[in-house]
Amino acid sequence: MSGYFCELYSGTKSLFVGLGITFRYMLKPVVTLQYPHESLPMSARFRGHIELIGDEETGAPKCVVCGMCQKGCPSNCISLAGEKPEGGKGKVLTSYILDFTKCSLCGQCVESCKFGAIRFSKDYNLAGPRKEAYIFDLLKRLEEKGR
Amino acid sequence: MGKENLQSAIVQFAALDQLLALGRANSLWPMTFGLACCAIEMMAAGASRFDLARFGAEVFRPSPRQCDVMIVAGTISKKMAPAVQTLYDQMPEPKWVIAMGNCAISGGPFVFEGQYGIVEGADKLFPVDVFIPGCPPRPEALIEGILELEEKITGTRRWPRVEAG
Amino acid sequence: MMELLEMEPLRLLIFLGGLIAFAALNAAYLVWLERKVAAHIQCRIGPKEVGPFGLLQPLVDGIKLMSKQLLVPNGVDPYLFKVAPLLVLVPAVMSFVVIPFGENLAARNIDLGLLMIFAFASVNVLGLLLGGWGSGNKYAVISAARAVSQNVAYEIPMLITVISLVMVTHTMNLNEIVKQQEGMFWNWYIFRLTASPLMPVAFLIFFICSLAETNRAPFDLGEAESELIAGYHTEYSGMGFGVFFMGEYANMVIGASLATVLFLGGWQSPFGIGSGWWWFLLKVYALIFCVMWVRWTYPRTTLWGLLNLSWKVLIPISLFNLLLTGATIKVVSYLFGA
Amino acid sequence: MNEPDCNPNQETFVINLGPQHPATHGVLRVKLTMDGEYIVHAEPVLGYIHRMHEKMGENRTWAQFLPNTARLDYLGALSYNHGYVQVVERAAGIEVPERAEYIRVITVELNRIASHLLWYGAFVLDLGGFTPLLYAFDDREHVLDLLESVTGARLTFCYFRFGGVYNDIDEPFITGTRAFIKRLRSRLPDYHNLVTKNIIMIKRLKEVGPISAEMCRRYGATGPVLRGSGVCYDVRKNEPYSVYPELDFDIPVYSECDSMARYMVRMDEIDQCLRIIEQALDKLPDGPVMAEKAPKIIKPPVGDYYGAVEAARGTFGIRVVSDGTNTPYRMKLRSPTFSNLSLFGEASRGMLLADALALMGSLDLVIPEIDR
Amino acid sequence: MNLFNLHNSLESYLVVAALLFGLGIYGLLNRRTLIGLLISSELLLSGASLNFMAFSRFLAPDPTTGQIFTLFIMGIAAAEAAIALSIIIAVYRNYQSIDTEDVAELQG
Amino acid sequence: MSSLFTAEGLAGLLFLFIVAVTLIGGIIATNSVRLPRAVSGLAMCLIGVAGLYYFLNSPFLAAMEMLIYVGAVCVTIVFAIMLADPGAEKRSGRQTALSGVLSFGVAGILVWGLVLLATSTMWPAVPVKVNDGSVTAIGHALLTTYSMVFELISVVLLLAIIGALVLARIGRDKA
Repeated sequence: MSGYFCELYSGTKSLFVGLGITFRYMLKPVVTLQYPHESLPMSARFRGHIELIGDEETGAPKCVVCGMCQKGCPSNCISLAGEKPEGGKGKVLTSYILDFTKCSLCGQCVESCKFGAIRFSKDYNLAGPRKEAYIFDLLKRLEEKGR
Repeated sequence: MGKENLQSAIVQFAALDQLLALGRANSLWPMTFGLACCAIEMMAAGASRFDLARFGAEVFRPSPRQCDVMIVAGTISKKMAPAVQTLYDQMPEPKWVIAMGNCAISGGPFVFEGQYGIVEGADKLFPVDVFIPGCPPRPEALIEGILELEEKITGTRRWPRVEAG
Repeated sequence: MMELLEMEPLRLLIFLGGLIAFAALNAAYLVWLERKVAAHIQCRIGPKEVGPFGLLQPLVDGIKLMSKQLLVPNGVDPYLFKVAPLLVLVPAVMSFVVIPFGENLAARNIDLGLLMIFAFASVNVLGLLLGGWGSGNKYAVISAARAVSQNVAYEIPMLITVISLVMVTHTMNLNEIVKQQEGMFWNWYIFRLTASPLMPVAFLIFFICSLAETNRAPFDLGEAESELIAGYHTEYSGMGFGVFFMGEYANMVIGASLATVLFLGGWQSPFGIGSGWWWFLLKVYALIFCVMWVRWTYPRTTLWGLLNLSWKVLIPISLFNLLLTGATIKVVSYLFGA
Repeated sequence: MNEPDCNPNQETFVINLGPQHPATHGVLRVKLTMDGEYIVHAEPVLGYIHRMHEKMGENRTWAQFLPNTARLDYLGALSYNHGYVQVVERAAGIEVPERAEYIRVITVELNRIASHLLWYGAFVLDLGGFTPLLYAFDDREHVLDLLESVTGARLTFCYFRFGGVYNDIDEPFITGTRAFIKRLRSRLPDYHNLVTKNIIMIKRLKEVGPISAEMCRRYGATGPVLRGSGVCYDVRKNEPYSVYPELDFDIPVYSECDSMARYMVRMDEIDQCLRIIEQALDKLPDGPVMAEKAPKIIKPPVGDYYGAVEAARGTFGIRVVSDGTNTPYRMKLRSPTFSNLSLFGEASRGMLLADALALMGSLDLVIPEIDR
Repeated sequence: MNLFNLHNSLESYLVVAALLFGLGIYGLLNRRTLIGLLISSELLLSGASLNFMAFSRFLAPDPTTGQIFTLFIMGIAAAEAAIALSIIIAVYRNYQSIDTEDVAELQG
Repeated sequence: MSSLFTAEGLAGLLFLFIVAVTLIGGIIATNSVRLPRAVSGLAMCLIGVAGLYYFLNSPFLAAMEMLIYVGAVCVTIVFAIMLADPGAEKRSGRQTALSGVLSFGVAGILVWGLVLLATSTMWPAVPVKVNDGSVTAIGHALLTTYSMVFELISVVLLLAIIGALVLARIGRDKA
């Protein structure tokens, strides 16, 4: 019998303690980040889709079309092509297509690039009505950015 | 895309249509339905930090009958595909679909030659209105997707666009 | 001869319209309130972007629900399926008829008002049961069965508590009961320890039972989301679901109003001056806030836990309270009485 | 699993829990044969999120399999990274610098906290309490912020490499982690007062869903499930790996065998994780984070290799067979929740539906890891 | 007779009661399941109660008598329903049916 | 007919409505093949009867009717339907037609007789009432004149509870 009342007492007490905690939290300031009105800066290492790095002076991509990124990619999302210009040495990038819809953001491509030609972008809020929009032509994006 | 199977009303009242669109756009109730990794980010979007509730979209209904939008968050395997299809069919019109994450868009990292287990994209099963790429996308991207859907329903965007950077 | 019709039919109609509007508006804004309370308990903001403070959110939800396709799935009993939401909503609205919002603000001042409310509340159960059964969905059936066994179990301690209160008030007229609690707040029945030393406990029992009767957490077994999807309204879409929702919130208001009338002095001001309907609404909404607060704090009980609570805790205590009340009345009337 | 005794007089009916159901945390389907509210027979049906991980392992190079490990158990991805990286390192004979190992331990334990916090929230959500979920998520966001600042991802981390880690941790991370430890320590009492001591919770968990140590052994259950049944087994202690031997921590063990015991094990583990992180931060040596001699293309010698780590849900074992080329010949993953789920059928027999869901929640299931 | 004054005459109540009673008899004879029979018998009882109420309102010198009778009928009906339902469930457990045709083991 | 818009007329209209509800409910209850519908018909009919009690100056009985019949008896019946799950009522052709006509005939004759009796009898004039039939009066009567019956019925109820428990238990063990 005393056990019954003990349990009744401690049980009721625990319920009121719980109410107290939620009430305390109710008076605390909200932690919400109101996204479209305010947004977090992405950390330096945030991994968005990859993008090409342009040469600081010319704006041309640093990529030398070695194809390591393409080879290293687990999901075959990168396809790039280059051609050898007349008289120049080394290849010049003519197209760099990234199928972001298959990417798993593992970073193998960035890691395997010995020339520092690609990096992660900070595009963290992509959304749109067409899935084709996420097959990026990185070369074009680089040119647009340069402008 | 999702509107294609909506019958057009015989009498069209432009103002009323707009009101309805506003009503629908601002009260998008998603389904409690997660497939894989992205579902966790979906939960995170509903949690305190990002708070999907601000747009009236936090009412996660477990029953497809009461949902407006299905957020396909994760890989659809071939075994799961009929179930997902059923859920879509069970939702009452008007309904929308958001494909969240790369798996739901195209099968994502699980596509390889000779793969036998997954459906390569939710749009193979039913019309998808908004795609959110990422593996998984950040919660902000999901919010962006909801806003994108609202824009699609009402035709205008009420919120500022956020430039990534 | 009919008291009911001694006044003009017009007034009746106005009251009816007013009550329905009140019930609908109440449901809409209680949902908004609930979402806000939940959000702030969880350190969030809650609905905000639709209208100032998200005040238009219920409106928008209403528009959406109304414009949603009404599905009558295969395998349901179409008549029961359609009737059930009404069976939940109509009795709830009818119960508003006898609730005294202010001194002269009851649609009907019926001598048996208290009994009326319980009579109508019992119909509510039937609505849930038929809705669950009519859906032809296993989850809905289980949920309906749960909701009913819970309702039946909690009606007993609730009625016993109310009976012990009626022994004190000598009337079942809600307006009379409120009038008896005039004056300072210690005249409220919850603090009237001379009537029964267990009055606050009785209030607590009443509150718990009204939570259970309205299927609110932690007793929301009928809608246990993690177990039974959405419970008895799993198959309802659009306004069918909306009507269920309205009925649920209307029931919540009735539960809170009843607790206010019986224990918290109805429209009486706690300081003896300035009584009026505002006090009534204030108390009702404070109670409803408590209901929401409880909901967002606790996990759900199980069916056994719930029945154990009813049979092993609430019923013995309320029976003891009944005895004690009777004894107190006798002793008091013997000591000071006629 | 044997069929139920089919008694025609029994008024049983079958309900499907899932594949889409709020309580199954994903796409598990459980076929329940019910007698009223009691479960007569429960049969988990798997394969709804089979993503061919093992097959993919055989199709990709050793390094290309890395992102897959994060998608096995997306809540505790780093442990899986760790397990895979470790076994390949052992196979290929790569020495990992000490700093890298410490960083691994710190991030893995942070990840374990995140996983347990999410489990805590989801478990209470299964029992009908919504608010604790969001409190847990609030704390979890802090962990994710920290991890994102190092790994660049919030969930499916791909951070460890053969021979070390992708990049070094920096000073803001260390101070941030210390601040987080302080914050979580101050919030844990609230968790306990709100949930652990709540009478409703106690009533729902005490003596519900008993799983004996013997049953655990039969089904090969590991992790908190096993430790909640009174068996002190933890790979970190029993088969020490990485730098765990140098750190001082306890393995929480409860012998009540019920859901409450499993709950308490995980809650205590959060405490221990905090301890481990604190010590590891103190002891963090200087040095490189990547082995200098790590080859670019891994070709482990022919052989059969097995490695195990303690993931958030139990022992994650990985067996690889190498034929000396740059792709694994065979890859077999031993995922802990698969074994933990297997005992659900037996353990839930005769239980109430609500209790069975409490039991299921206490097993802490992540479905993609079961189906692989 | 004024159509809108029916509620003040004894006969109208008696007719309604008779109709309810008739419906109950019809159901009792026509129904094939035990639950159907139970429902019909409830109708029968309601008809009887209504008669009591009407007489006590219009004819009896003490208007409480009829009401108390009706109250007792309600009490008995509730008890009857409980018993009948447990019988029905027991029958269902043994015969897998609540059809009166199937439950004929005791037939002579 | 001009009195429709007065209070009296409205009451008359309401009365007709309630009678309609009662009878339609009764017809659904006896004729519906699906038992859940039959129960909802019964509930409708009983709500109508409660309304009639209200017209008979007894709001107390009306409330009790709702509380006991609609709230308890109907709910119990629906419960039984759920537990037994009989589906639609089976009817075999010939027997049904015959039994339908026969039982309709029997019931028709009964109703005809009763109605005839009710309408043709010259009911005596209303005597002087000894009390107003209010709840207080009922309470007094229950605890004085009818106290024995009152006690007895509580015994009956207790027995019914025990009996129901025992019966349900026995069936359960056997299964």
